[in-house]
Amino acid sequence: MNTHLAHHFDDADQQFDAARLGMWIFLATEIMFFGGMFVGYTIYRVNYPQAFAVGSSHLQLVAGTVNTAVLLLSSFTMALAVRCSQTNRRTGTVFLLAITLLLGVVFLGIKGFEYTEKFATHHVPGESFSLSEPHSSPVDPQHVELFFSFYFAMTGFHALHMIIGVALVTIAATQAWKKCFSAEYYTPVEITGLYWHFVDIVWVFLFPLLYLIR
Amino acid sequence: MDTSFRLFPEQASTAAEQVDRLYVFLLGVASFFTLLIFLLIVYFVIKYRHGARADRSQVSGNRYWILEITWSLIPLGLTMIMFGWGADLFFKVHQPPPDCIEINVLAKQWMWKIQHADGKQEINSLHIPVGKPVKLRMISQDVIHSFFVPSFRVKQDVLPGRYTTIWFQPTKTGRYHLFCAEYCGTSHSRMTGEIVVQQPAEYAQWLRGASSESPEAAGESLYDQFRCGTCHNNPTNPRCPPLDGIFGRMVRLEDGSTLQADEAYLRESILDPTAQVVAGYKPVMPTYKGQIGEEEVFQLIAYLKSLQPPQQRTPKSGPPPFETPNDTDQQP
Amino acid sequence: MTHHIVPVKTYAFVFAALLVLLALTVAAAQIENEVLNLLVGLTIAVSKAALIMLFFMHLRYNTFVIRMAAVAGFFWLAILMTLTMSDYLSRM
Amino acid sequence: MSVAELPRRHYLNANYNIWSWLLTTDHKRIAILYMISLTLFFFVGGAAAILFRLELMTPQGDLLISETYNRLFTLHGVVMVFFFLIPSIPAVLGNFLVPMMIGARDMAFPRLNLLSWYLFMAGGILAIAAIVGGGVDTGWTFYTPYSTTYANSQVMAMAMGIFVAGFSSILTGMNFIVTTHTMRAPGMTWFRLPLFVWSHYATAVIMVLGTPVLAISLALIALERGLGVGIFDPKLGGDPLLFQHLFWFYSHPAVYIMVLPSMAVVSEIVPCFARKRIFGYSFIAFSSVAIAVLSFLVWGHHMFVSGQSVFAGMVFSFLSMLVAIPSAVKVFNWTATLHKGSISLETPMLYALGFIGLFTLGGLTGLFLATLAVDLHVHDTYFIVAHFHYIMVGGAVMGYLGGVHYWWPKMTGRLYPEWWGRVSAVVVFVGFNLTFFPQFVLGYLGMPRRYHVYPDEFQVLNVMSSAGASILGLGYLIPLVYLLWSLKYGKAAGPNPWNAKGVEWQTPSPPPTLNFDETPVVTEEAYAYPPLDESSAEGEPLEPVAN
Repeated sequence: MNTHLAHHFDDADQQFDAARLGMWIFLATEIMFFGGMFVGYTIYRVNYPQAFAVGSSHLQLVAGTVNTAVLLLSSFTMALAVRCSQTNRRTGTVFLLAITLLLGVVFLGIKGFEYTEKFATHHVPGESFSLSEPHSSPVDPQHVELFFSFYFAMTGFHALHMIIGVALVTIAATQAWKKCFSAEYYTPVEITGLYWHFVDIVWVFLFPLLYLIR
Repeated sequence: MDTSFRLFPEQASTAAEQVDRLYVFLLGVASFFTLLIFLLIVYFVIKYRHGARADRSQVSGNRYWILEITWSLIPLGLTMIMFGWGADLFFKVHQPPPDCIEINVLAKQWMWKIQHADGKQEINSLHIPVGKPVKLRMISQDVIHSFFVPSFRVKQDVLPGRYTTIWFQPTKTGRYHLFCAEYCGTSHSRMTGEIVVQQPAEYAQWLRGASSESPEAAGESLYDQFRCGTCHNNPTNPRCPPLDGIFGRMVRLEDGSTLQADEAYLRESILDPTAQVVAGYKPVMPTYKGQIGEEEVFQLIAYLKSLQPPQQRTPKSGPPPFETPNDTDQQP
Repeated sequence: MTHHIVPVKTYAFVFAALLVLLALTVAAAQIENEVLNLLVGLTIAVSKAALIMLFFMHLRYNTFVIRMAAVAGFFWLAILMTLTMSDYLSRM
Repeated sequence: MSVAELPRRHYLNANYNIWSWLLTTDHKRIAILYMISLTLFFFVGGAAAILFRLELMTPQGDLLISETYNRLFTLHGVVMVFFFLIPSIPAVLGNFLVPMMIGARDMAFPRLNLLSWYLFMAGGILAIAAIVGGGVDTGWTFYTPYSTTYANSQVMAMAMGIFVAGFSSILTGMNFIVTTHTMRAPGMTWFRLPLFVWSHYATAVIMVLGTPVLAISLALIALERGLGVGIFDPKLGGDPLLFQHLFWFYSHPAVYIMVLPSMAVVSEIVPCFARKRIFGYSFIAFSSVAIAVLSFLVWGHHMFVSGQSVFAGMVFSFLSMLVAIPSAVKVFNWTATLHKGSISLETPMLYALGFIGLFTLGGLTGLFLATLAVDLHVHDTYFIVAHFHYIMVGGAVMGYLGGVHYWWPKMTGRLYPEWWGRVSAVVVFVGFNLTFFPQFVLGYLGMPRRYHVYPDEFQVLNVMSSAGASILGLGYLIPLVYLLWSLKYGKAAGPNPWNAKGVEWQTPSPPPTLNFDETPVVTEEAYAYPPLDESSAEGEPLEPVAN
């Protein structure tokens, strides 16, 4: 009998199915959560395309691209970590989770660097917002500010999810280190993995929508 | 207006009659089904009450499906009639005829400011002639309001930042309620007024006469009295910014920030001129605080508002004092 | 327990494909046409998301119910997007 | 059996320690926790309603100043919608019954279930703090830009409270879906599920997919209000209608979060007291799912006069019409269930029949609002107020009270006093209609909602409405008193006082901590009441009460 089986489940399979289904449903709510912002973004981008292009040109494409690659790599290591726990390789699991964790921190670091730069150049919406450089096409600075509102709201909520993800990976890695998991029971790793991949997917959409506007 | 107790509102526009006809149809459908369900429940409860002798043999077979399909399709049909009829009427209410009298409506917390085409203004009342289509172009200065005349069966939200329109054709003279229907803050329920529908001759007389001095005219004489024009109307004098079309424009200030020249800004510039000085000018204007009252400030602002923007003028040199106006005439 | 174990090779292949798509999307961003630019960007994003979901998140090996849960989120988002845009795009 | 003692061990007397309640993961105890907190919120919201109904007795604003009035109706709306109606049946009855009805020992995620109660309470405390700290005057709809730029009240705290409570709703919904999928007892196939479970499943779908959109729109309000980020305020470059789209995308389906569980309750009560299998089981089941899906397609009918495009208005009007059909199907099927039954009118049945009547009228007046040209006139008037109270109070609250009475013996092991129960049901029905029917007339006459002062000619109808409200208030106090009384003095109920079908009635009342002494095996369809004899005088009788 598995020690991780809660009293109200009949067997481990039922428990695993429940956890996985629960996580997917939670991810569906997350899709809707970000979805609200995507809808707002779409409306304003349709209304003010030039202003959004101008706003986008102020983002650092290199940082964004590197960050995308970092996240994709972290998803890859996360998938491998799950696989290691499926096949009962504890050190592999811990090692790969640690790498994932590290990549997550790198992502947040780069993001933090980008935010700092935005503060320095007064591109943060609010009182101090200003758009000093001249542009080829005349755009309303307010609409560029709107782009940055969405930029900060969307990447901000994404970063928040990343921070939660980093915390979850840390917990999973610690548990793995303490030999809590086996090929029979690795639900927390699987669930954390799903969450991590989801956060990656959000970024996959944010990247072209924010950084790659022409 | 008629303030006696009644169960059905007055019909005072062409739309009212049409809307009521549809309403009565809906009322009929609703009453029929409510009564049907209610009576069936009462009948079944009595006939099949526990302990009563009744035939309780169950029917079986296909009748079950026939029933389900019937009572899905009948409501579907009825709702499609409602949709079609309602949409048709709705479409008409949004298609003003070409010969409308056009009136501007400005909503703000918590009043209706009406501006007739010839410049005549009124607050919380709207005079219109009977039998003529009227089209309102409406905008709000702050939050969302809603222009609602029950006797005309029309309603349209008034949005900040965007014009909305509504039209109606009154069929009866009289006075009718004007309500703000969208919750807009503390005195929402006091943001009411009346629509005065008059005979065309009466209306024409009202349009012509009666007005004491308009706020703009009063403002203009104040402007002359205080000799504002000595500085502001002198294009060769670089000490003061010109005021033509100042209202609603983006103003760049000394500190590099920009703001929009709204009532609050104009009022401040009259009463405390050095607080926010336009870029490129020195703080040389004297204060008028204590010399003029709020009422006069309103009049001055009304006059400033009435000044037309200058014809496309090329700035000579130095920083242009004004940026392109925003696409709305809102305060920042 | 009979959980599907995906070969490392598959994961590696998917990761490589994701990187190629990333390079593609950055390159395609040079397209000057506004609409085409958005279209290409989104198509690539959708393919990347699909790869991650199908392989990394094991959607390909999962039960019908879980696939429905995954689809539901996107389906409902499509409802929100379509009907909201039906207002904005048809305003005068 | 003596009145005082129930010697068996069950979930209530398993442990009396306070922590055994506050840290419980037992879905039944969590349901009780919810019931207590919801009752408090209900009376807070109700008190506000009584106060402003008193104010509306006279056309002048003489009892309250407008600031207070505005805060009261906002309080009433927010508390009743987010802290009573939305959690009411799902979190209390659903929590208690869904696992029991499918023969499970608990919800799939008991700890998340407890967490969702704590989130609910945290949200509730934030909301109360917002009220105590000065109140909120935006209306429960938080329309921008009033809420972001102009309102001078505790909008942030209230929005945060609702945001947090929203996650409680999401977790509850998630739990229902997973529980229904993975925890069913042997033999409990999908088409043997009680309709209660089908309805809750549909409700859960709305909770899970709608609530996050509300959360994000409130978060954006907070951003705009707190940081001056302009997303909704035209002065900052935004569009106020975007908020309305996002808000109603959740808040219209939210109406079905309130009423679908009520339909769930009615679908249990009607067959039990008609002693008959429910008519059109699969149609009622699928109509619940249809309502859940269609409810997401209709939100734009809240925006016909908002400046939304005419085209969008037509699309939303058309789609809104469609959602009427599954609702109509349900009403017809319940009525048909009565046909050739053997009907007795115990309290739950009175509430259920009241529900059917009031929901029918509420639903039909909804068609007036979906009809574009008529909505032009009645939008934002008392007609709307009357309509949604017929759905939310006449529907959801009647269903809640019916359900509480029906399962009270199961939850507490005690019977409530039947005579008083019937009195309360009649008083609530009469008081409700007197309160809200005049408001239909008021609305068509043109009285706008949220008015603190109003023209004199509307006074007669307002006085009628206020009088009804006091009767309604009394009607809600009576059950509070006798239900509390019955906890100590009520007769012991026995496992199945109604002689009802359903797995939950097969276990003792109150149920043991793990619900069933042994996992039930389901061998028959839901509502398999034995056939009534042809032309007989009696159906199978209700079991004589607890002897």
